[in-house]
Amino acid sequence: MEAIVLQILNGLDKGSAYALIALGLTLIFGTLGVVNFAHGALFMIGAFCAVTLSRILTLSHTVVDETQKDFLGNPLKVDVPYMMDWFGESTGAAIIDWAVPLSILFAIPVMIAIGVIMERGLIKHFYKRPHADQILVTFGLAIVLQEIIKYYYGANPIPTPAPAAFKGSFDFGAMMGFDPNTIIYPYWRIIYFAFAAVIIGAVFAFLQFTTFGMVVRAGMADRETVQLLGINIDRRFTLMFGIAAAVAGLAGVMYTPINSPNYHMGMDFLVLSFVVVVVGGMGSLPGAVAAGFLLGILESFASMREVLAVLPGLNQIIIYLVAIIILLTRPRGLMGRKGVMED
Amino acid sequence: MGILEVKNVGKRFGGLQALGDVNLSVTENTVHAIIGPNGAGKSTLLNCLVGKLIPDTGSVMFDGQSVLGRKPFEINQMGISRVFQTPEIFGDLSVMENMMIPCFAKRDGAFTANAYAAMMKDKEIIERAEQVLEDMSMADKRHMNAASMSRGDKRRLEIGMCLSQEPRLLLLDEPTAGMARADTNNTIDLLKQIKDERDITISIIEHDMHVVFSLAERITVLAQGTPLVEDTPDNIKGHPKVREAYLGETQDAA
Amino acid sequence: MFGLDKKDFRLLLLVAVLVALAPFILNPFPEGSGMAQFNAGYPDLMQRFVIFGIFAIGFNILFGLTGYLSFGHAAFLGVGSYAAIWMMKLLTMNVIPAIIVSVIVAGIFSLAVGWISLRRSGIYFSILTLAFAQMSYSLAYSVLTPITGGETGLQPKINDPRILDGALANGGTPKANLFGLEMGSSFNLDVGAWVFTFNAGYYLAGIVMLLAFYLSIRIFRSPFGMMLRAVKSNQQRLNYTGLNAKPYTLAAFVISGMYAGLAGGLMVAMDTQVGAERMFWTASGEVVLMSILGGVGTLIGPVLGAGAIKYMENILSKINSDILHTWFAFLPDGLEDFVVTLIYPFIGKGWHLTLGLIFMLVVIFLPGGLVEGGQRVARLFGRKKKSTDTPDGKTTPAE
Amino acid sequence: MSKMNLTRRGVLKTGAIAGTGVAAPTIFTAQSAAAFTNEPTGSSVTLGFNVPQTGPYADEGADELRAYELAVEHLNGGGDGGLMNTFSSKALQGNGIMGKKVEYVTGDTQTKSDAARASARSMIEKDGAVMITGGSSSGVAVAVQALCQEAGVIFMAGLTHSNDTTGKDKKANGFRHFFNSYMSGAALAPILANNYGTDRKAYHLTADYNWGYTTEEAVRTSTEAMGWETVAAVKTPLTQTDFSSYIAPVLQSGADVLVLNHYGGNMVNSLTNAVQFGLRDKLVNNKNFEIVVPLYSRLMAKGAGANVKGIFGSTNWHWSLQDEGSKAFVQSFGTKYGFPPSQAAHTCYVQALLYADAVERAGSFNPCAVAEALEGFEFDGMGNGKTLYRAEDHQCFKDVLVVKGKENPTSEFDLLEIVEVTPTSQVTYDASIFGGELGSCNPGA
Repeated sequence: MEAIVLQILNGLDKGSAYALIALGLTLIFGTLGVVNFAHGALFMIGAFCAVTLSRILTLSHTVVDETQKDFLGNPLKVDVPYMMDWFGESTGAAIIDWAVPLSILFAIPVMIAIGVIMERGLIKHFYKRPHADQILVTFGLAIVLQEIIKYYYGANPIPTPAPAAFKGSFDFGAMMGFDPNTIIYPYWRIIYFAFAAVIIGAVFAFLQFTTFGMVVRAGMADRETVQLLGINIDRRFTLMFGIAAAVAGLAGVMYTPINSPNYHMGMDFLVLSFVVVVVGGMGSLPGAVAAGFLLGILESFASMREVLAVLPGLNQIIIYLVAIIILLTRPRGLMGRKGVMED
Repeated sequence: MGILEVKNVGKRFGGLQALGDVNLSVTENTVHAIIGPNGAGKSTLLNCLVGKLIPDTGSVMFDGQSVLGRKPFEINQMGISRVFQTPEIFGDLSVMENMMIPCFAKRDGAFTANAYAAMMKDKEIIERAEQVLEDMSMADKRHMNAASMSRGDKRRLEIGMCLSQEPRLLLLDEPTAGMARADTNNTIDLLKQIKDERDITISIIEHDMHVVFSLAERITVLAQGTPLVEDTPDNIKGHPKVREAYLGETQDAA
Repeated sequence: MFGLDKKDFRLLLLVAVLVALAPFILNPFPEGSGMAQFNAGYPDLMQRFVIFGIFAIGFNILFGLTGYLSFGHAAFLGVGSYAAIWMMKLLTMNVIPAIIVSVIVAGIFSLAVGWISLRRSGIYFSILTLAFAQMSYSLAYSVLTPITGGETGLQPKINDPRILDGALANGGTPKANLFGLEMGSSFNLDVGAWVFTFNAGYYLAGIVMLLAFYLSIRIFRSPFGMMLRAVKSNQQRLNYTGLNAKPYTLAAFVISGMYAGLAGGLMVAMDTQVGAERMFWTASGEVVLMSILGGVGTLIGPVLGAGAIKYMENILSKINSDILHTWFAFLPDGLEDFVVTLIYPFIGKGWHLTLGLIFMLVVIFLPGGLVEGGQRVARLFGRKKKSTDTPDGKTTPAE
Repeated sequence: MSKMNLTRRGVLKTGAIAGTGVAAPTIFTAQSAAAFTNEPTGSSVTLGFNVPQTGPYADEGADELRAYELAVEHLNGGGDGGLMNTFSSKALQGNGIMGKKVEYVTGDTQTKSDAARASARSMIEKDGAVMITGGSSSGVAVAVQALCQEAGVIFMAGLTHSNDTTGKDKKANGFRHFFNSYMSGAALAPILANNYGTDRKAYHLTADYNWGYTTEEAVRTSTEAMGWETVAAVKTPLTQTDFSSYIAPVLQSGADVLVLNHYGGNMVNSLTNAVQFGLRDKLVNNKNFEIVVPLYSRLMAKGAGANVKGIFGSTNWHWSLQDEGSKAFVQSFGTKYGFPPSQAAHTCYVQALLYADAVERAGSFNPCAVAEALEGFEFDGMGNGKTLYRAEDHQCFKDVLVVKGKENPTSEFDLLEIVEVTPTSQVTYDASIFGGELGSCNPGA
């Protein structure tokens, strides 16, 4: 029982990341009809917003410490962040410690700006082009973005820890009435799940309850009619692209303490997020979210050693196997609309 | 015994009874029109004939064989060709190629692995296709990209494609919908010519009464999923039930 | 000629001449000169050009004609490769059985995958093929290690059975051959400062590629090919014209799967090794990119796209900062460093960046791919007088 | 204007034709004229450095490349001579190899066997490389080694840790300086027993491919011999990024040690996740829960940040070693690049020097002569103490380092501390246990 609860938790947590990326991808599919292969790169850039901010916060000057030696036997140069100079050692350290949460504030404008620039500068020229062209141009863009990041940050993962207050784990099981020490769960993963829930909720609320959202939803259903009504849908779609980029970016920012970001993390998620979107059904936001969590949970269950003992290698293929089964039983995924990207 | 016999066909979509209890008999070599107000079930009925939908009840016999459960391409191979409301042609292909495809389908069947044959050396097919283009007075457009033609020409091409297969039954789904008056008249003339020159049965679904009364030899009026009456055009014109249910309203609209 | 019309025959002839003379064409720079870095006329790359050409030609039969975008074609290449290497391990190092079996096995596998995947269309189809390919990759890399060699892949070993071959000379290395003619054997022609290499394996692969290309022209020009284009254009009309789209698309899928298998078999014949990453999704993506980059649905486009991508991968990635410094040594020191710093991010380890930029530039400025680029150049030089008479009906530039 | 151009072009054209006319074509088959593949005939010799320049191991590849460039500099007599001063063999003079200036070409393996072979083949076929070296994974090493065997050049493996490279996939033309899974297990087990006791229950997470299998096998066998029990071993996909679903059930299993048979990105992520789940703060069976990483790479461990603190593992070499060889190498590398070298850099540098030295001693570039000079070669002063290139499988036998994540690092490079230098005798094994057949050397001609 505990094992199952644990894997459901894991699944929800993995699913949060899948759902957030898929949500943004579906927003772009649904509103703009564009296959965005650069979406994984947006996730990656979001993560590097956190890296960048923590680099900025730790901008340092060097002090020579005569008492210690470096690897060549010369006196050791110690970096002292300006933050510590300006705010004192403890406050400065605390600010640096909180780099990841602070990055949320930093990432939102940056990601929206990147999204809007991408849409206005490149994507909008591709609305009427075949999907193949969209794939090629966005894939090219993804490679370029990735290589730029690699050029400045290297290929290795960069540790970006959570604030000390959220490090470590707590006994989730004991809280829920299970035996102690059976369901231990890290704070940050719970935060990630909660954060994802808030973002997903916010996006849905935004689309559901604001006029802006209403117009966008109408545009998703029938773009031409909305344009005939004299509403400038293009501006709204541009902003939608920005929001989708921000959602992907925030997913990336919050992901950094879970796994150290590297330049190819976007590509790692790209294929997976496409599978999630398609399993959810093209053009369906709830479908994308549901599929994200479903695949996350199934993936977690497939990695249990009790399961692997019976079906070795299941963890290698579970996502794809589920995708095949769902697509064969439900032609348009979980909640897909008819006629969206079917030809 | 008609070439097409529809017996007790019913079709239900969830709570909506789209077709009640339809009986219809189309006599060979006549033009039979099916008319009715919006939502009368005309399109549903048509879709049941060509294999797109399978009726819940009843039977559809074409030339003594049941069409139910067969796929659209099989029904076409039996001799039923369909013209769509908006012209369905192969937009990326040339007019000539558009015309060749049905010729191949007629001669070689639903699938032939003729991957090594040279298409442009198939004299029989080319002559056939050129003949039909000639008949359709489209020979001068043979190299055009089909998508770049006018709507009227697309319709003409589509009808030509169907005729090239020498179908025994030609189904027309509102062939003049959305057309300008001139195009509509051209289409009527074309259909009249076809009717006069060929041994062919035509079933036509139409909104435009002008078209119906110019062409049809028999008319079935469909209302709320059931045939209201079936008769000759002259009798239909004067039929009180039809006037009440249908004609008055559309004549205003037309 | 050969059942082709004049234009197609000219194209085939052109490709044949290019293939035959590739050792000259690809080695335009004298050995030892600074530009020799850009020479591509060495056996491995020439072989790769034609092999990936075959792969892309086959992919284009599916994607270019029917519009079905398979995102898992590398799986067929991989399966073909595994079949070929097993032939070499069990039967003989002669490449003929390896190539034949690789085509057959890839055909069977693609029949199974296609039969299931073609139940859906559009992106749903793409994801199904992707899923099959990723499953193949993952399993080949892990639990199927006894069959596939997993991470370290498969190579012919000294102690493989090879029942048709005689025993190897003591401790000798098994080498792929065609009735004794080793695939690796080459013939060098020294002309002045130039060296041109004629490699047996390359010419075998080249001949196979010409056959594959010829076959693809025949398919394009056949009624079957027209039906495939009709599938892409309007499947509804096709169905109501009495044609069953399913066997046509399935046949196209299997044919292109067999092309991929052929490419996989040839890869093994030229370079006796298989690794699972040959089936990874990036490999499937690569052939998609090759087709689009060259020009989807055109005969020669995919071959050009394959060549362009493989050229960048193999030539750009080998330029290092040392070489840059030699090139620009004639500049004053400061300027030399500046120029090198400017170019450095785009070559060597930065070759991916160049690749990405070229993808974007081509698709932005040449919507029809490299083929359209060629047409534009031809128009510029050849038909200057009547440049406005043929508005291009199909391709519309962005905005 | 245009007319003038035409004439000029015409002149050039005739000139070119005249030029070709003068040089009579010489025709010969590549492989019969020379005694062996790519025999260097001019005043220089070309080596091929085939390292990952793109993909997740690009940084490791960059470090390897730095080491090679340094080695070339030293071989050609530049710099401070580095390890040539401490190397027990004094055959190298700093005048290139056998008086020929060392030149090199570089390529990108992309950590994919196909790309690595393509790159290696271009070095052999186009650039005339007489030796290929480098790489950052066993898949690549095995693939390129097989290629070099076929082509008739020497392969000096870079970073490759799987038993297979000099086990079931060994080749006469291939040589490995790096240690392997078996040695990691043999070196680690006694240290683990000393520190954590002999009554431990281990839970293995294993990368689901060849290297993972051999590493798990090695660690399992050697720890079980010490009295440990293995409660479970779960295989994880190579492409996995989030290991939570593998880590979370560990505590419920009753295990008190987690062994992460992961490398590179997998290792960084699984270790980060394991620490996140608070495994190390737990008491299980009244013992502190511990984590072990059999193969450490400092370069990659950096990605795990503070999570490596106190975690045991093994490594081929570390810059903090205090023997003369290591000190000389760190000095030389650090002065040139400003940071200490990684183990990959060390192994690659040493391989380049060992090759050059073998050529000098053999007096020939012929791969068979070089192989003969390397087989059974014993040397010292290269940073791992006395080392033997075993003739039977072309594997180096030398001391293995057991290391631990440092608690208080003084710099970003100061991540590991050496716990124990396990002597060669303890990690030596019988050459036949992994099967495979070396074959005979192939000079290519």
